[in-house]
Amino acid sequence: MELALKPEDEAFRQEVRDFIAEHLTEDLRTNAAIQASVRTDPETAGTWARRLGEKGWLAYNWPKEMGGPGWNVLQRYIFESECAAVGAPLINSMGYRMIGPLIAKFGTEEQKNFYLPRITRHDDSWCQGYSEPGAGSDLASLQTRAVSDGDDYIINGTKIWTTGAHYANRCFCLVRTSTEGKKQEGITFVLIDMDTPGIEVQPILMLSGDHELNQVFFDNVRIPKSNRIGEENQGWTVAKYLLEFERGGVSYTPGLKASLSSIREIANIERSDTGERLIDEADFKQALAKLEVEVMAAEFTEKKQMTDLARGKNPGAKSSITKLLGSEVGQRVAELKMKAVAHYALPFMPESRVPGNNVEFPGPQYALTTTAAYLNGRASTIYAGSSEVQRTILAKQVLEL
Amino acid sequence: MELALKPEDEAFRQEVRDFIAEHLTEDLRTNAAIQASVRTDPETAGTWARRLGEKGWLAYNWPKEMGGPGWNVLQRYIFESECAAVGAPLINSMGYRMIGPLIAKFGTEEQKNFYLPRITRHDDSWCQGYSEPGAGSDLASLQTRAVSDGDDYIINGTKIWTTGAHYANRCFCLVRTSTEGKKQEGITFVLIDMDTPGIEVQPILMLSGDHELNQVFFDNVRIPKSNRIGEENQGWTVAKYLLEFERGGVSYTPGLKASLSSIREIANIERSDTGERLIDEADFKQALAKLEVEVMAAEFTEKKQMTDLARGKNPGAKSSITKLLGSEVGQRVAELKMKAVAHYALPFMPESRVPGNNVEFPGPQYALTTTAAYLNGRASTIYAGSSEVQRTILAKQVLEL
Amino acid sequence: MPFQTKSLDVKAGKFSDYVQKHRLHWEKRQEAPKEMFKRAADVGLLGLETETVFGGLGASFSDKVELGRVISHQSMAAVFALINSQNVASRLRLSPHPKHHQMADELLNADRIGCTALTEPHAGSDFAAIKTSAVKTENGWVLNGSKAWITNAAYADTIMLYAQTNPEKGWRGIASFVIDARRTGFRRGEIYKLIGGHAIGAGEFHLEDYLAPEEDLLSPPGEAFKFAMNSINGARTYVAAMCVGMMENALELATSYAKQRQTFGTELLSHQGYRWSLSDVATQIAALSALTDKAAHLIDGGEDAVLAAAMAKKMAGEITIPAITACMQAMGAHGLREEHFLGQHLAAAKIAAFTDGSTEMMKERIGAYL
Amino acid sequence: MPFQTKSLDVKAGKFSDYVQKHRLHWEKRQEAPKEMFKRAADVGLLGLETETVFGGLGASFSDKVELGRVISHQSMAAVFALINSQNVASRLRLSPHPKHHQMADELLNADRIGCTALTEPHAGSDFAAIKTSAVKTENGWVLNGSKAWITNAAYADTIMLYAQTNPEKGWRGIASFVIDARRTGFRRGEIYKLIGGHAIGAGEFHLEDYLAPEEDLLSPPGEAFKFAMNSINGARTYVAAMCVGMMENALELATSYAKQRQTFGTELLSHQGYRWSLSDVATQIAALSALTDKAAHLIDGGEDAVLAAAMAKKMAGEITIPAITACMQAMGAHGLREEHFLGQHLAAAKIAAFTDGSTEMMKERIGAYL
Repeated sequence: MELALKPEDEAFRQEVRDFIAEHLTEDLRTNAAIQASVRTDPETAGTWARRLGEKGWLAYNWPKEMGGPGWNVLQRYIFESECAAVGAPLINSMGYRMIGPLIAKFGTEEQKNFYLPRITRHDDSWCQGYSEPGAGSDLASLQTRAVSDGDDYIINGTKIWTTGAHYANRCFCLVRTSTEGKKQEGITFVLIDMDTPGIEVQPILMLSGDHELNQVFFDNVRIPKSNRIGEENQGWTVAKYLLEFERGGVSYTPGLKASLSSIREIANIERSDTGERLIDEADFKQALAKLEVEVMAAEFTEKKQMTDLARGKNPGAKSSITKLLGSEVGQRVAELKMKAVAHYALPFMPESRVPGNNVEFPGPQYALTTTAAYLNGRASTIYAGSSEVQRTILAKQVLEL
Repeated sequence: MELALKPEDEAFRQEVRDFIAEHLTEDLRTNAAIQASVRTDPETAGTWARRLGEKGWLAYNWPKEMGGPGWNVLQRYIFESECAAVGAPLINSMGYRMIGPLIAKFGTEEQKNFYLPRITRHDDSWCQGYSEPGAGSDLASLQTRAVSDGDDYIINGTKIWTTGAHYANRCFCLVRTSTEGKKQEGITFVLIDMDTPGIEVQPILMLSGDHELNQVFFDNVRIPKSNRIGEENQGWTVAKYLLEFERGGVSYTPGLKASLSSIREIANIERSDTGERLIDEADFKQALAKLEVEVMAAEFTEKKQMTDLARGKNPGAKSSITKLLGSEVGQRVAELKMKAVAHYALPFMPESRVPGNNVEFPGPQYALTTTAAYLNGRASTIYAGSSEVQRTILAKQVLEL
Repeated sequence: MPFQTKSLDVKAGKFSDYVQKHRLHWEKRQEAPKEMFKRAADVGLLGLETETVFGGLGASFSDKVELGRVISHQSMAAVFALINSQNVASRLRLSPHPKHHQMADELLNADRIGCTALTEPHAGSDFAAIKTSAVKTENGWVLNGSKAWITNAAYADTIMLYAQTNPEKGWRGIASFVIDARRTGFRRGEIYKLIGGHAIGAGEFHLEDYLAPEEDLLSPPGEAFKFAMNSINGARTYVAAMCVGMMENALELATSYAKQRQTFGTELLSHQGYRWSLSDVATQIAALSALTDKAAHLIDGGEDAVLAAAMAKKMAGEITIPAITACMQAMGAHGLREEHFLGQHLAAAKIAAFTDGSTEMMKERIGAYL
Repeated sequence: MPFQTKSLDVKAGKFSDYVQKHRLHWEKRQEAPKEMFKRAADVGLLGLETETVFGGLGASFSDKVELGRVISHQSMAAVFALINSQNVASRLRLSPHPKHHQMADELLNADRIGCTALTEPHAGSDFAAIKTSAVKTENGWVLNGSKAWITNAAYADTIMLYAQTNPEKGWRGIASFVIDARRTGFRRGEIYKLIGGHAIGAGEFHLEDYLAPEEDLLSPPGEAFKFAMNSINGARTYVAAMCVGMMENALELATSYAKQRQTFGTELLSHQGYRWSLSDVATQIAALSALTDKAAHLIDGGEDAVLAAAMAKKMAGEITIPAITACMQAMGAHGLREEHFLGQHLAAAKIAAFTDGSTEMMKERIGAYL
């Protein structure tokens, strides 16, 4: 199901393949394959990230002037597709995808010089402090306070659903510096070192039993004002840019295509209740063909938007369409994979998905992460702006309702 | 797909079948079969209604004390099923289903003595004057004014989507008698003779090209106050009772079951693109089985509710569930029938659906009304409280959201 | 439908409270909870369908369906295990042999735990293809073979087991036996760890020259298969009702979450989009309830319930997972929290879609009526 | 994608306005509107793909797709008919014979109307099974047979017709001919009345010992079939784009209706439920647009578009009707009014689902890639 590439793109793809073949060692690949989260464990992912960093390919979405490889949209897409196809570890992208572009846009020269090179080498692991118990999709209601104290801020409050906070060493955070005016107007964007005294991280377990999310508590945490990005009370503007970047910048479809191809392989092996190969069963084939079409439609929609992004256009509200398509089609793909592995979806052995374990999963390898990935995937229509928020944005800004 | 009946019910069914066989003459049956509206043409339907009236079976949902046959829930359901199965003309039920029960509950002795016998004999054809251009689902906003003038009201305004107003001789109407207090509080329920001077009826054509809906204009229409049902300004309470009756009292599933059985027959005849009988094609079979289940679920839900009604319980907000299920499953059944007749869904010859015409439809008889019925069926999720209104009622009154 | 059996609502409530308190712990320790049967015995639920003269509740089939629905609010796996044991207790009362009544007494007290053993490692859906053999000798029947995906396999010691007495006869050769796991020749096998289903205690066991005395032949060849086929309509019905229970629970969680959020002054969940989505779930619950009630009613009346049960099972297999995920979505990230048990409901819905005939098999069965 | 051809947007706009003004009338009189071609000629759309040296616009395939989308806002049937005629005009320019160029000139002016004739009464989807025969004689080719479901059959007089020269050779025996309906041996047959599709002018005609001179053989046996198979990817793509156009129109109607209702102070349509439902339609439109753009791009580049076109056609066949009905539902009873043309859009979507390979055939085609 691949469309033809031009020779220079073919050559680029070969270069990527060669690099992956050499540097994505067997142990990294195995550790990545047994995990079902939106990220691989920090050790495996970190190793792979640093190898990419050495090559200059970690911040693969950055232009040259920021210290990235300066790839065009198609090259980025090829890179993502190749990584997805071989099941490379899913790296914590908070650095190169989220905070990096933002520091480049709003940061001081000093901040740029310090952070950007560190991000391209994966010297830090970042987490995002946005949501709070009373401010999820309605982010602007956030209550975590930062009070000015000379050259410092003193921070008190709590953040929730913080992915990877238990191993991140840095956090970018929205905090309230004023309660006057509209609630959007009193917010400031700051960077916090996670080893600053007064920070406590508590785990939140996922449906699948995996630990990925956390609640973070700030108790009189003192940070220097030089850690502020942008002006005081301008944090909402900063964050909004990032939210659109998050919605628009992530490609869902390389991963979805890899999943579909894995479903096709499974359906060639597994048999239906009536004994025929699953791939020959009318219902299953129909469901698979439907998803192939949906993924292809999502792919071209994504590519259109990436072309816009590459031309320097802000995708704006239309990025809601890619988010909706990518995340909702993704859940349907995960559901079909559950159907494909049938009974093997049922065993519950989270230990078998921990690198270096010796717990044997009672089924084929391709069924190992299926259920956990399905359950973890429920979050994809909730984070980075829930489906409901996306629909509301579309209705308001695109349909002007 | 029928479940077993007890002997006494079998006997009742036979009685109904015998009556239908004798009185539903070939011409009535043919005229009914070629029509696709929610009602058959007034002449055909009227003839059949009067034959039922003579037998005492027209107001088949009425208890004996009102002048009905006093059937239990199962008997009514059998009667409806038998009528649907043979494709009996669809009678304008505004009389026996809507205004009759309401006059029995809220009318004066005089009103009861005059109207109820007329309804059981189909002496009148009724229409319903509720919706207005600015007051559809939000009915209470209605603006048609009735001003007191001695023993009369003078009515000015307009009603829209009025089914059958072009042949009805009587109309029951909601009019505004006061603009004080809550908008629900100034409404009065009146009966209007359609030959009263000042009434003008303008047709609204349906998607299918059929004429069933109208807009009705009232220009200084004078009616006696003795035509009022209930007290002045109490019309909302009167109407609310009727709306729930409308939602709860109509059985969707006898008609749906007849449609499904017709689809099965068609699928035994028509061939799919690949040459096999449609009934053997996996996709089609799967879609049909899905609808069989949905219709059966809707049927039992309806029966549960009818049992409640028979025990004198007001179904209340739960009747929204039957309305939602019946109308939405109905649209899916109509869509599958479109799929079953394939190319034959396309010819557009509304004349061929007029009784006594000599226009030959270029396809099998079972395809004649399929498309028009599908198009007309779009209205079923809009009238009698749209699907959106039903969901809102459910959320508010059942889920208490 | 409300319970017909006196005070069964109270018993069900007590047991539900107990399950709610322990269900997360059972999942975490990844073991079937044997103590759950003791509690069920205390409450009096293990004699659900056992006649009152034998100390049971003598409940109707409809009540069994209702119990499945109610307790599935907390854990489908738990009530599935419980019903599996009580099925054996009530079946043994039909036996003329006092030893079986003795066993049934012990099942009521949870001194024994019962299960039905039908599927085998290589005969999933095709019941007639089972390989476990029963050979008649002068000392009784000698049984050999393995059973897989057996509910309560972790602890069951009183097993209603199906075996083939004559492979050439196909389904007509299949008989059922009472197997006492405390006797020699019985070996417990692997116990599966099932996501959302540890309380089911599913697993395998093996019979190795197990000698069953003649009186332990429960249904002779031919009759056993018919009995199993009849009881499967019941199983399909109560599994569908269990799905109703899980959906109801998900809907309750989502609506009470929405109300709570409103109380805190945020309007997030007062949005109409959520309300409509949840209204659709409510509508689907009503429709599936109507189907299960109808099937239960037919079974109570001894009427043909094949179609109604298959329809309920098929609809349950198709709507339960989307309905639960809709409720989760309405709760935002909160829906993903472990303590709400919604992930376990999802997993149990997946188990429900497979057990007692998969959704695909139901399509075939209904298709035969088209 | 915006039009690449200069001022094509203006031409498309002019013709759209014209179609909008007359479309209801055309449906009501239940006849194909011949005058529509005259107007298209005035605007300059009948030479859409004809090279500029021949007085055409020389538009790319992508522009043809875009035109299909834009005018389908008003009437898919109208633009479908128009494109059918211009297809013949541009194809005839490849002929070395001056008479064909003369015909093409007349097609540009709507002095002639073109169509492609492929399907027959008893050979719907199986192209290779066509029965119309062409027998070579010393005076030229003698053709006999009937064609059915032909677009523009009501008025077309310049017909690109497929006929079998040697039934034993199957598809390799099929050739294409230019048929001039003004010559003897051509007889026009029944013109269908199609709901929402009178502007298509679909119908039948018959060839009775029609004599085609040797030069009217357009593609020789073997090549004709390949040409038809290539052009069908194009047809699938622009039909999908026409579905996009109809959905966009329905969405515009629904949103502008909603805004209008807000202006009058009723809050009925400001409800979030409607907004979300319409947002979903917007999302589906975006996804299908991306597919049709991609297929058009591949065709423009001379690349393999079989899969992309089949996918676009399949998705269009599945989402268009539900999307239009969602918009109708959002408009309440107003959506049912004849003047909005939504019923005709629905009917045209049904036609789209059949033409150039049904949705079911697309499934087979995509399935072959799985």
